[in-house]
Amino acid sequence: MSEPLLKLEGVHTHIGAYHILHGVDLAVPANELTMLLGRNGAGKTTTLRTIMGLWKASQGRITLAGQDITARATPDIAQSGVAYVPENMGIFSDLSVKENMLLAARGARTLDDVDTKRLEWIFDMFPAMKKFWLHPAGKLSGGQKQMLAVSRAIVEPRQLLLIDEPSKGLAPAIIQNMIAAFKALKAAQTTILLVEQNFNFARQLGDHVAVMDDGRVVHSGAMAELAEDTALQARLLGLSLGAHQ
Amino acid sequence: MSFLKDFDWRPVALVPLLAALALPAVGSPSTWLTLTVAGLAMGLIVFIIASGLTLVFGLMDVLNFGHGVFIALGAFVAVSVFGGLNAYAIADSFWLNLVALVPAMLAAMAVAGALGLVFERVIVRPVYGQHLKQILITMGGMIIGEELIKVIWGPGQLALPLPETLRGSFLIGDASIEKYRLLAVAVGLTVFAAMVWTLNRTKVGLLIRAGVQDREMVESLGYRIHRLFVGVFVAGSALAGLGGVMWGLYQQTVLPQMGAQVNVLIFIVIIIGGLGSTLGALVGALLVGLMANYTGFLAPKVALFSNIALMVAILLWRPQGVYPVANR
Amino acid sequence: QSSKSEIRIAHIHSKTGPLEAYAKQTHTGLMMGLKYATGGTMMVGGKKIVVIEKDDQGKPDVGKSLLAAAYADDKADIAIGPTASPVALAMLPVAEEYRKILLVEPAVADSITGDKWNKYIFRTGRNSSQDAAANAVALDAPNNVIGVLANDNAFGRDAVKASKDFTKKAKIVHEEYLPVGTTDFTAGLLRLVDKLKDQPGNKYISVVWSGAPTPFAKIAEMELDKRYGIKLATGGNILPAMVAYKQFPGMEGALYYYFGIPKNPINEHMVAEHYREFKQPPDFFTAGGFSAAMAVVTALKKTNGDTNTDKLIQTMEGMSFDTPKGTMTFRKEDHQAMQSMYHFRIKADPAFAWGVPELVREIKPEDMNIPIRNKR
Amino acid sequence: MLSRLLSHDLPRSRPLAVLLALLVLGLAFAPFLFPGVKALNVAAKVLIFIALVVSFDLLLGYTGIVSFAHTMFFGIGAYGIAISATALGPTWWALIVGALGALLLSLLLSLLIGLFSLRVRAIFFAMITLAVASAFLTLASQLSDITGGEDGLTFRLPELLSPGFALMEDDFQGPFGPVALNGRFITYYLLFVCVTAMFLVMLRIVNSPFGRVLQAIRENDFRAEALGYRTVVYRTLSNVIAASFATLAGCLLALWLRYNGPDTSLSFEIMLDILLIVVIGGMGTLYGAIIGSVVFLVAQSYLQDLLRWAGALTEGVPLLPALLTPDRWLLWLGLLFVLSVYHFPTGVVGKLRERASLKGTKEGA
Amino acid sequence: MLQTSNLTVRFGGHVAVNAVSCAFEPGTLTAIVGPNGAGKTTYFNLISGQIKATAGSVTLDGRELTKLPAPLRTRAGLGRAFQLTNLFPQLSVRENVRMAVQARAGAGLDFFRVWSDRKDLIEQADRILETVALIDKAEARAASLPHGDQRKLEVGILMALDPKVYMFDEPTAGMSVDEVPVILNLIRQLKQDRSKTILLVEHKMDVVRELSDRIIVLHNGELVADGEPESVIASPVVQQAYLGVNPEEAVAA
Ligand SMILES: Nc1ncnc2c1ncn2[C@@H]1O[C@H](COP(=O)(O)OP(=O)(O)OP(=O)(O)O)[C@@H](O)[C@H]1O
Ligand SMILES: Nc1ncnc2c1ncn2[C@@H]1O[C@H](COP(=O)(O)OP(=O)(O)OP(=O)(O)O)[C@@H](O)[C@H]1O
Ligand SMILES: [Mg+2]
Ligand SMILES: [Mg+2]
Repeated sequence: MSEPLLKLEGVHTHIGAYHILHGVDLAVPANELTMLLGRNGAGKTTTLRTIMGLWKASQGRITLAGQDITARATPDIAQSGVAYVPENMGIFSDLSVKENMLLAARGARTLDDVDTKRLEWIFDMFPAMKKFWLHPAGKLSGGQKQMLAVSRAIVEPRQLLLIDEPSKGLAPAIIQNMIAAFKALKAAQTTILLVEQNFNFARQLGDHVAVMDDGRVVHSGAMAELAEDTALQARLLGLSLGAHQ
Repeated sequence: MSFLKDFDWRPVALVPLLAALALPAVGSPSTWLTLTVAGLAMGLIVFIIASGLTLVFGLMDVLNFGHGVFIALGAFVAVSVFGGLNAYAIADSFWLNLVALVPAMLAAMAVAGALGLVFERVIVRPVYGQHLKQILITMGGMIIGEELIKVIWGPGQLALPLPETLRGSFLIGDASIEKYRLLAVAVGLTVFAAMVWTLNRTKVGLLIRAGVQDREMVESLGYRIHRLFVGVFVAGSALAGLGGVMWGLYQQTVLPQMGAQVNVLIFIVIIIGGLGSTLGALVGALLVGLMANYTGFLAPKVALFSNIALMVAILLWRPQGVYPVANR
Repeated sequence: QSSKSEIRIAHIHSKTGPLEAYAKQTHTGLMMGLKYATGGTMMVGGKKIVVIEKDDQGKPDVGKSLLAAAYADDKADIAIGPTASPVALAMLPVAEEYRKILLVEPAVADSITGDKWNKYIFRTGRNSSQDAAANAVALDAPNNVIGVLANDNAFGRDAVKASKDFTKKAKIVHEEYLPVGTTDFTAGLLRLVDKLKDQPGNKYISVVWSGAPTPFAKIAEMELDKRYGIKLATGGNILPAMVAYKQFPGMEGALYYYFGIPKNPINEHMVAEHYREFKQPPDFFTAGGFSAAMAVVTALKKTNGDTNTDKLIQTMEGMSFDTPKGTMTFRKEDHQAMQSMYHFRIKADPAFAWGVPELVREIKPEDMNIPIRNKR
Repeated sequence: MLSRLLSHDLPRSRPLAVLLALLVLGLAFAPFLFPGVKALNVAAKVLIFIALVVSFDLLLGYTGIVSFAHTMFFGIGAYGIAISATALGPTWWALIVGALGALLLSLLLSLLIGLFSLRVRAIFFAMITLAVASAFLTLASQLSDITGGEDGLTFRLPELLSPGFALMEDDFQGPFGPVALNGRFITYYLLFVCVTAMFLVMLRIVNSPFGRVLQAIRENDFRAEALGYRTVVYRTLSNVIAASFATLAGCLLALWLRYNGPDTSLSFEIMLDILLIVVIGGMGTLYGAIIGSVVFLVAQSYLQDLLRWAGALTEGVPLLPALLTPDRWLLWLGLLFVLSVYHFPTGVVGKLRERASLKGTKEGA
Repeated sequence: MLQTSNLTVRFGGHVAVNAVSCAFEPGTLTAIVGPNGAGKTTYFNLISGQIKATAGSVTLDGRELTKLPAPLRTRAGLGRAFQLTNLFPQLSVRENVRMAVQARAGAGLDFFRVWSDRKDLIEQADRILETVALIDKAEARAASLPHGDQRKLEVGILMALDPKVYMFDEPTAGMSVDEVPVILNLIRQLKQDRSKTILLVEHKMDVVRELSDRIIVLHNGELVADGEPESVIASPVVQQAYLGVNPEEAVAA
């Protein structure tokens, strides 16, 4: 296993008076896809937000490509090549789809500066983006907003993607497209940390997996291992696969 | 060009429409011309003082009730600069007058901008996103600012006479066009062009609008929204300072309360314009300027309410102003 | 009740608010006047004069409560003030309730000594009628055609009403009322021009305006004199406001006070003292404050320091006293101080920032037939 | 019993309860505790502002509507009394007619404004009310035949309420000085009773199921609609109730001052004062109105005295006297605006309650 | 019976829902599927009155609802849970549900009683919190709940309204796998009460397959298929446009 691109060591996070993360240890290997699983309230979103600097870790260390980013400001972290798709999608609903994308393309002054191939690739994957290009993003359907949120994260190459539940609300066909896209991104040297509830989706994609419970990582290892071991799944995820695909 | 095709001309057309409707009502063409030019120029001055507020209130969504203090400050700084450069101001050459005028404008913008920086840090920063507190705290800031102006320059009115060559009028037949108003038109259009360029040709405008909706997300995209907001606030304050110079010269007297006096007026302008739209603010300001002059001539009593009636009428037509920018 | 060793005078004025600058002048004048009148001792009839300063902020309700508090809590014997007419009008009944004297200075509304008057009210300041009468003297000639531009409020309308009473020979062809705070005077002026420009005779726009912004600059910018031969006429004002007059050399009108005009020892003293202390000349309202002080001290000297209200009223009715503007007399009927006004002509003197009013003639009280408007 | 009276909405913090009790007792016995015309004036103004601020809190704190037209209703109330007392003379009938007339006008206007509020969004609504309020102010000063214009109206009240009326020949000798038992004294207690009643009624309204819906609408009006609440109706009702209470407060103001003018009841300054009081006290708490009104009005009334004293102390220090003169009291008032927004983000009531609940959780743990 | 006939809405040039006519019987659960942007949520919005139809009508038990605003439709018996969570964020979890209970009880315009005197409403709210397994968090602010719990609360609010027609818009999206059964059981219970009409938008085909009596498919705003679950899922339009499966693969599966 290659040297991890992102590493969390004993990270604690408080939100106001509440202690949410209780010492998260997590290593995200470069150029691979790590799934972060766990039940509601386990602290997955909080972990991503802490990495992004949106919550401040009260203890512990976060390193990105060897550099300590624990105390850095969010824009700095983003500028060192991290893109984030938040759970609530963070769509700028007053802006058009195009303007949303333009802002995500940090290096571009106008859209002419954006790599057209990459745009075409995104349009192929999410045709709705092209169709509603000039529409206010707030008027998109739930799934289309989700597509926009993911599109924004990949409009320019980044070294690390933090993605919070991208599959929710998406039709199966689109999920398939997205799986293909993540695979392509991986091939293009992008590291991905993905929070997911849809285990089926997770299983198809993940190289590695970490499972959280109650503000800690309670299991981490290769995806293949977890995918095989139904007993482990049941223990960690409460998953009785019979009920699901 | 698709830009032209998609462009919504109707609000802009209101301006000539209003002028055209006024012609038969006013009767005499020369009076009408005088009123119209005065109204348009007045509109542009109002636009200059309101332009900073479109940035701060319209785009940044900071209900800045203290904007007026930058206007007053700009005007008072101009009084001081003029005092120092009096020889140039009273010289009988346009260029020498400019030697007094330009530094006065720059100084006013610099001082107002600097105060804007302090204002943003101390007053506005803790209350981003909280309208009510913004109203109170900026109002408090305005009171403090106004009192400090009184401490420095005294509580009374001061004279700010026009530079020599800007006095008087050009006469076209029976109509008169004050020279100063032409200068106001030039400055106003320059400010307008500069703002349109910055907001539409760069990402600044987008970023501010996005930042107001979701600061965290903008930061997550890698932008230092904070610096941007500070910058915009300072720019808005500096524009107010410039507006103060223009307004002060227009009145030829300055008062510590002059900022508070125009508060409601500039709010009306940017509300009509649609909160954050530069073009909207321009249209709003021109409409207000024209309306004030026409009703002032036709029915002075009505003039008292003309701005408000105008605003209500516009909002009944377009509940979010003529060029809505944000869904607020 | 007034056997104390102090005479307490409450000065209630708009120390803060839009009229702050006026109020300051009044207070300076009052203090200078008290000092002058008592020969620097601040004592009358063996009693010390104590001035209690109160700030009505230009608000009638505040003024009203302050006056009550001054009489009741601070045991003031006499109150002086306020700056603004609405405040004064709200105060009048309080003086009556507490049966104490209120010496009005410098609020001008006619009704203070007119229909709202009660016997406890005296006024050293000029009233609107006096202003109007004086200006009429300056402007009321057979061949003159006048358009009036005034504030659209009680002050403006009062003044215009009064000036119509005094304009006998000239013709007033139009009255234009504009709200205080008008920012663009173009429309109003055009209406006036429309009415005036085709009239025969000497055409004037007579301006009665208080508050900023003022219309003077606009009248100059529109070059009405050059284009239509329409001249500006207006009364006096505070010095910063007279800066705009510089653009109208030769303009005539009547004013209440300008430091260079009255020639008497009191004025000379006041001007010298003021220059010494503030490095600038006294202004419009300084003279008013000074006059009020002179009135109070003169009365107290006559009663030998007795502050009994009835006695004071008796003393003050018909009393004459010296002021920077010469001798004034409280008219018995309405307690208005009758005083001189000054017909002036503006000269542009590069040594001064403002247009300098030069005396044409002193208008004596007897030259103005100021009506008695109260219902005594 | 007390809890019922307070609609089970108790202070929920011991220090707060003590503070409130002190203030209420202080107001109840103000004529005896703080003799003197000025002190009584301040106390009466506090009472009037409590009623006014409480009504505004219903709009702002509970319904989430930012309106700048609240002083308009306050002014209507004050003008109602002033105009009818001027026109009909100093009779009780005049007062009743004036109050009813004012209420009726307020009702109509608030209905109109309430309905209009649905067409436009929050900020636009706020700005429109600002404009409408300033138009109303202009109107009041223009209609000088009715309203007395900028001079306002000074009028007389029925004998019982006028200063000349004496309950007893001699002053009552209180422990802190003589108290004149005159018409002013009676008027003060009339105010006290009215304001107490208004406060309790408002407390009941905000704690009723209706009040709860208002809070839900403030949070998420779209959701409230989807639950079957017609936000139009609720918002409008809230507007109407707030306006009526403000009108009544205006009537009380006129009774106390026996004067009314545009600046006295309609100015934007008063609107700001109300806002600040709501924020100092704590939005959406009602109790905040009591604390905020006392703090603010006492500060406003005595700030100049304080500054005179401070200015005398610092004489000789450069610059300070220029800032510490009573003439610059507004500077310090502005500072009060800024600091109270800084330090009491949830108001005094909110702060005390937070502290109490933190203590509660700690003790519980 | 809930019926839409010819229901249409146009946004500018874009027809989001195009002449959809359909009837839903009490006691049945109809799943609505379709690609993203097909118009499912918009269809719900039209039924519950959040947006106004350009054409067509909505009737419930023969009563015409098309002209009614949203709150009145809710009172008429249409209940709705939202796709993007839509709560009273600063109110407590219990208060969120109690608001719904109070709405159902029609007690909103009661000015003079104290809210806590209506103990019955509070108890009812608590019962519902128990069924959605949120009773432990009754005092928490809704905004502080993790996403999954917010989804549960959204469903709880709908339950509290106890409408004739339940409209669920992706109730399980973002809910963790072990919590999903809680919601599914709730829906099953509703089905057992034969009087309720249930509409369900859901992208998880296993859930759809398990719960639904009938599936309708929206595509580009049009109703393109309607019928038994198995046959609809097997139809080529669903396989291709929705599930993104090649026909050959589908046969193989
Ligand atoms: N703003 C907040 N204030 C208080 N507590 C919070 C806040 N945000 C989250 N929490 C708490 O933090 C814990 C972890 O939440 P988090 O959102 O990280 O969970 P999650 O694993 O992402 O869950 P889900 O799968 O439902 O999204 C939860 O118990 C939640 O209640
Ligand atoms: N208010 C609106 N204005 C303009 N277009 C809208 C509006 N609401 C929805 N649309 C458009 O209508 C189409 C249907 O949207 P809808 O939300 O109904 O889709 P959906 O079927 O629910 O999709 P998803 O599965 O992604 O939630 C979308 O293309 C959307 O962009
Ligand atoms: Mg989460
Ligand atoms: Mg949807």
